[in-house]
Amino acid sequence: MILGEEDYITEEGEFVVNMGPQHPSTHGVLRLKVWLDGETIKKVEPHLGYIHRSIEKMSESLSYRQYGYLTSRMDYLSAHINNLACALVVEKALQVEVPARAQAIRIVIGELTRIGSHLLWFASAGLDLGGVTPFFYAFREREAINSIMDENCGARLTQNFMVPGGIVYDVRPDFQSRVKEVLKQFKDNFHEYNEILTGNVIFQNRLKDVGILTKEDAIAFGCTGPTARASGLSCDIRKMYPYDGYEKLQFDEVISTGCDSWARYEVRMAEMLQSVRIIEQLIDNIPEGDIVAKTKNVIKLPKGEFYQRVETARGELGVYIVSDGGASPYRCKYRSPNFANLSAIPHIARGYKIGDLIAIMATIDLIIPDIDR
Amino acid sequence: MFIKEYFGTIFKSIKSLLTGMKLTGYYFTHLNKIVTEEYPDNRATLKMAERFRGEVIMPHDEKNEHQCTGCQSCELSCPNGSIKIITKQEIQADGKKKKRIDTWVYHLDMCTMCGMCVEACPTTAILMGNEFEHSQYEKKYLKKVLNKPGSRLKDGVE
Amino acid sequence: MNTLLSYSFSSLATYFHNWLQSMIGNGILLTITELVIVGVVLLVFLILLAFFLGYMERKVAAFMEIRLGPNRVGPKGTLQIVADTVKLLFKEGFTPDAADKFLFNLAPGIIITTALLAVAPIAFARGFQIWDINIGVLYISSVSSMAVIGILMAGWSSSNKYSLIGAMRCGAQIVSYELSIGLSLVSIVVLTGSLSLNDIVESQANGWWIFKGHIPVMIAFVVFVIASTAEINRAPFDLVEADQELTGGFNTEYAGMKFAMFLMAEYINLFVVSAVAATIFLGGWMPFHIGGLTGFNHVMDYIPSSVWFFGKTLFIIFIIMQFRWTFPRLRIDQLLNLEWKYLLPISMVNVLLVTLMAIMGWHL
Amino acid sequence: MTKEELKDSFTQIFPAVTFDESGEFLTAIIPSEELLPVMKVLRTKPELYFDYLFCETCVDWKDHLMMVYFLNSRTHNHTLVVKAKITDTINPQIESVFQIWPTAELNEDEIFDLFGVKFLNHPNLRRLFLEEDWVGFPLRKNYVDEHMIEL
Amino acid sequence: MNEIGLTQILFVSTALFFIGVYGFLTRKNMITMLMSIELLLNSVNINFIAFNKFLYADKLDGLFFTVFIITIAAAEAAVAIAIIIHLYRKLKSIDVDDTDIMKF
Amino acid sequence: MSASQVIFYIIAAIIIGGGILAVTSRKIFRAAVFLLFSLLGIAALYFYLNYEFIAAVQIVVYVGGIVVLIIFSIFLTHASGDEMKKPVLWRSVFAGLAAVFATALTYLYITEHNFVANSAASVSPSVRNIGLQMLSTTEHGYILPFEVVSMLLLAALIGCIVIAIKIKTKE
Amino acid sequence: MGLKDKLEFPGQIHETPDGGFVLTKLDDIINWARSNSVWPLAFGTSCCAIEMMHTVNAKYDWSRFGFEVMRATPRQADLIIVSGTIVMKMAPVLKRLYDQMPEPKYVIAMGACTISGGPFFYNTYSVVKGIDHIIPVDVYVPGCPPRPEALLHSMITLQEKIKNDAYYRKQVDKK
Amino acid sequence: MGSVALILLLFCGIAFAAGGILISKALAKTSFNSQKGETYECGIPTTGTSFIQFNVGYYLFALVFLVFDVELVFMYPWAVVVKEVGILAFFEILVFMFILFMGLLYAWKKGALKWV
Repeated sequence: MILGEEDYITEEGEFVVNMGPQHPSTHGVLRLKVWLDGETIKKVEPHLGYIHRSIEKMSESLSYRQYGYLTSRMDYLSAHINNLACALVVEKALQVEVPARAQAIRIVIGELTRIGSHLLWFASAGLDLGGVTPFFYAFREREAINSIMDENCGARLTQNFMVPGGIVYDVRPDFQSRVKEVLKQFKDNFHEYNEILTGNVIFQNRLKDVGILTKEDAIAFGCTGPTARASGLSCDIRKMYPYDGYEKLQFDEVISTGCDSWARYEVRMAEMLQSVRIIEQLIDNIPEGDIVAKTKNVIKLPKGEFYQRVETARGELGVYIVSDGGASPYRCKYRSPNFANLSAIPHIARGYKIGDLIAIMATIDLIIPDIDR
Repeated sequence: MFIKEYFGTIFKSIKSLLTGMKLTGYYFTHLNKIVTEEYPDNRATLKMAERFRGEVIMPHDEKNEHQCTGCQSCELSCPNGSIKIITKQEIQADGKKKKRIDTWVYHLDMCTMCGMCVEACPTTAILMGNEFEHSQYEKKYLKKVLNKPGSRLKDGVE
Repeated sequence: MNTLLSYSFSSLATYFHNWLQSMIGNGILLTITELVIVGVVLLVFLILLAFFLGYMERKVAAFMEIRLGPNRVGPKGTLQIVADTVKLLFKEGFTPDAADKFLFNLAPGIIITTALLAVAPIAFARGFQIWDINIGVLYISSVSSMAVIGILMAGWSSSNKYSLIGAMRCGAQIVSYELSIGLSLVSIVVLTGSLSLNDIVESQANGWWIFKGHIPVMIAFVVFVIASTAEINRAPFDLVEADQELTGGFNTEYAGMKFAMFLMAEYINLFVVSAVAATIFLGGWMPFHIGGLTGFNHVMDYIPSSVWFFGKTLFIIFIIMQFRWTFPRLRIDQLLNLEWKYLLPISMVNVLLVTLMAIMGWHL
Repeated sequence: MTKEELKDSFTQIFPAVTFDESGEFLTAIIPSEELLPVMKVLRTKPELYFDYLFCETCVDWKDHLMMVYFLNSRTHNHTLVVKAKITDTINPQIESVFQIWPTAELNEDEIFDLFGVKFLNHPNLRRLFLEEDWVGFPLRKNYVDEHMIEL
Repeated sequence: MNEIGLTQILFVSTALFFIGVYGFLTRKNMITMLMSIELLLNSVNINFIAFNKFLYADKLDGLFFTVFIITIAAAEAAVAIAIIIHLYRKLKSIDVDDTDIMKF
Repeated sequence: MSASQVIFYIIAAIIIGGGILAVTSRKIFRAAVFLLFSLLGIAALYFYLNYEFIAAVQIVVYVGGIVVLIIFSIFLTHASGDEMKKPVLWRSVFAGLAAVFATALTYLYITEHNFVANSAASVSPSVRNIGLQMLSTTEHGYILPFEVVSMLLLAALIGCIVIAIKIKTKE
Repeated sequence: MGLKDKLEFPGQIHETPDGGFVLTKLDDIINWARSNSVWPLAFGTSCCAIEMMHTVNAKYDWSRFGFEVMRATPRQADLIIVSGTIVMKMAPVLKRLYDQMPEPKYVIAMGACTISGGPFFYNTYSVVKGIDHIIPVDVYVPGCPPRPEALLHSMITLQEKIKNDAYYRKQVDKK
Repeated sequence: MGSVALILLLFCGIAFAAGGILISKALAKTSFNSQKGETYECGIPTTGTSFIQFNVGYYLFALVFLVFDVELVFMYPWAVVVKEVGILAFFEILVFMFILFMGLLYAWKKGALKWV
């Protein structure tokens, strides 16, 4: 798919509306400049940088133990998975073997993060489309997941549970029972989400045939994660380039060929259940042993370039580190999934209504600080 | 068949709407399902998770002694410089000069509760506390000195 | 003046009238004093009603959303909405520079006035009605059609793009749904042969229309409830405000008391449409009667008529509130589709059905 | 395609290439002037078919800037890193690959914003993250900002 | 009630009629001209009602004429506005001076 | 002056004042709003004359329909915040004078003319009577106009749509 | 060390200020109303916004205090909870939003980023180091992000501040 | 006379609206700054005036509405007497509504009800 010239032509004196930076549906400080013809969108132009915090620059002055913690402020809903990516790249460079127990715990917490993230997405998608109540039902379960984080990692959102080579401290003894309890609660209540939102005819009509992102477009715009998988593109990093022990686990990559917002919705809903499946496989089989591999106190990476990708709740996060052999990265680039997903929005929103733009943004599920970094 | 489809749509829609209303109706009539914890009223029973990181604290024992040697490894490990340790030279009983902390400045306003300082501390002089009610009208109250006035290093901690 | 009070509480009214006469003496001063007093009472009643509905909405929402809702201001949080109103009253209510100031300030007045005017023909209890106008139903639908002008005015004069879009949506939406409301009302008028709300209530002495009229009236009832929800811009039809899209729609630029008036008008309108629905479909203040069971009917009569009226009205208000807290919002084209492709044809055919039923005497 | 095969086919397209195999992916380094024609072939040639640009960035090596393109083929599932060396650090410029991969539009805006690399034939080159009147390119190593507090 | 007679009401309608005429003559904008026409029609309606009320109280024909005039006014307004919008799209103006497309 | 008279004069003032402002206001949206007031005043006048049905119809059709449509067309065709061009001075002076003189002349004629009221028993303009006469097929029945109205409305509807659709295909 | 022993919990301190009886009463009523009906602006920039959403949710439920009426437009809001980092590009926007709010208005600086730049204090070129450089702040609540209870605590603290406000009394004093 | 009630309610509405606005104007604390009066647009200075021509397809609905609104007006007197007149009234309205229903179908088919 190659864009033509006419896609970028605008006329003088048009009806231009800013959505954001402060707008309830942009989930943060994204600013979309929308050219309208009546209520029909003629063009969307994203204006970014309202939360550009120069994390890449800061990483150049932080040590390899420290630099990861900034990434939990990037995609704060996948904070743990972001940290994991940062730890993995260091481990890859140093060729450290991570203990099996640490790997299992990382995956359990990571998948819990993913469920929590999707729950928040579900809640805010409902909220964006005007349904307030699903928000509260989803947050009830998210709160339970957060309390696990709170008990085991010490923080609810930005856990900082990761060190290169393992995890900071061992989980509490009641970890397994608590996780099972939460999973049971989640599974018991899952039908409520379907009743209040999924099955709702208004909600379905809001999403169906809205924001068509074809497979070719998804590849061309570099979309990843559930957004791309809803376009029929197989791109789950956990399957394609397994890391941290995902290769040993049984789970399905949820793929839909619907290409519209409804497909994106369905993929995310199904992904939550897959995450449950992963956790259920692991939770009773967490091996005993060390939780952290021995690393030097001051980590220095060998000279060279390292790239590691992980599957966050929103797609492929790549950490690209250029090391000059020093104690901090020479250049650190985060290939963020939301940035690529965002670049598809101007293309797929064209021709729809303002209300549809909200639906598209709700189902693509952007986290703005991850875009701006 | 247009008519059949038309009415089929209507019935399906109404059914799906009623399903949703049944759920909200269920919760409306089952008030025991309410999950609200009334925060300021439940302060007496509210218990934070044991690992919850609310602030950095420096425990002092009853003799007003702490365990901080002033090695500054926490200061180094802090990624954003929330910790500032000002040391002084203290003349010991045996006449030797030793480095001791003068003030252990903790910027609560900057602290991100990552816990790296606690990890780095060799003498477990600092811990993460559970306190979270830090709201203040003025920013200056958020800058804290953790070592209590007149406190000294516990014997035997090096 | 006499007709105003003579229907009910008549002894009290007469007593009060006589007392005032003895104080002031006859003449225009008496009339004005009485008018002022009645006006103040009416206004206070409506404001209290709006307060109550606001509180009810928050509590209903909270309970459906598995939380407690306001419970700290006043006993059980009852004063929450009072606090909100007092705060809004003392909040700076300013006018944007770019706005058309005259229209900007006029719009909330128009909206609240039309909301108040629509209350007039509603029968609150047996023989207690502000104005038994003989075209009651038509009057209500005509007065409520004026609200659209207020919203268009508010949205346009704010000089805000979101407001403008909201106003445009409102114009299409309210205007469209008026048709379904009108047709549903007509189908009851066919059965009663009168436009007066009092006559409509009286005609239900042996059973409410929703039971007497079989399926066609039920369809009319459903259509009426849906259309009136849309008419008063409540979710899932609140595209005019549409927080997530238009950050408040037509009232984006309104602050303080002017905004409070929109809120208050919304609740009064909610009350009016629910009261109308309760009156024409559920018998208004008429107790629940079953054809021949005199004993049962007698017991039902012991319950005061105002209780019946408010009970039914609150039931419908609750249903409309439950809509809001259950459903997501429609898109504007779906909203218009719903009206023009579903509700309008259905209610047109339904009117014919009801007519046939009325002429053939098939109803009870 | 394996690394070796990729190497061969790349050399056919552009003989004057230097390879770097120290990393995880095969890395091809080409001069910045030759970027666009090479990239076009990489995108269109059926046995290569790099349809997915999953990361595009720049590294400041003080004396030169290095554009880094991470290419992947969704059909063949092979990955290639193409690096384009820009020697002119005062006024760096390079052809935009926007016409080949639309995702590059925002990425190139970002690189222009933070490194100051001008992309020729870019449809809407603008400062993406910083204000229009921002002075300097922050991710350059020689960037100095008096507001910046060093740790 | 009887203090207000027919003449007062007729004065109102006359005044309204000539206000409409004034507007129709001075305005150049088609929408405002349409608005003036509505005023004219309304003043006629007032007359019908007033005559019905004060002169022919035994009949309802004046009322019916009013109803039908309102109906026709609605139809006329609808079509007129459709035409105005059509012209606007074509000429980007609704000023009567610019709309000389039908002139010979 | 009795209360009834006061009310009448207030209504008359609203009608005429609204009318004058509607034709002189240079902001087109305000002109529409003043037209609205004038129309509401006329509805009030009908209420005052106890013709409630006509009053309600006036509000439903004019306020709820025509004014809304006018406002829509203003949105569609105008940068509606702009002030309109001032009419040419001689034209407005001439038109104004003509209007004033014509009003005076007509009013003079009205006061001179001796209207004779029909002494027959009055019929209440209730909705029931209106309905009965509308549906009757006798001499004073309006059944034919009633049915013809539907044709008129259909014609208007189709006319509007045809004009509108034509535009759409052109674009 | 526990919550229970903390005596200075807001809601327990009540100063009795001087002033005329009527004005005190008026002030009391208005302050009561204002403090119990603080409508926040729907404004979140990053992580702290998630914790703000958690405060809305059923477990913490700030509607108990009457805070739940989140307004999307600053015209109807009383409070900005600045939840998340403010960068240089955002600063004028925040200032504008604050300016566009009608009086009275309050600000809560939530989280380390807003108070002082927090994790983005050093080596960053784009982050505003403390929003008190831009707009006046009423209550600071540290944490990264503060947990929902901490936000609730800060809002109760803000209520306390509003209750002790004396606008009408001061006006008379000036005259 | 019921009109008293109407006037009463009218005055109630006006008094409430005017009173509310005036009280809040008199008593509310005000402040001035240069940005306050500007149009709110998510914190970004708005571009151009908002009183601009706004191109929507809604006006078609308003056109169609007007026609049906007039129809509705004729249905009220009909509905009141339909029981008295009997089956004749039914057929009359059947014809009346059929014709208009054709109009609705025409609009539907022509796509006028398809929102542009």
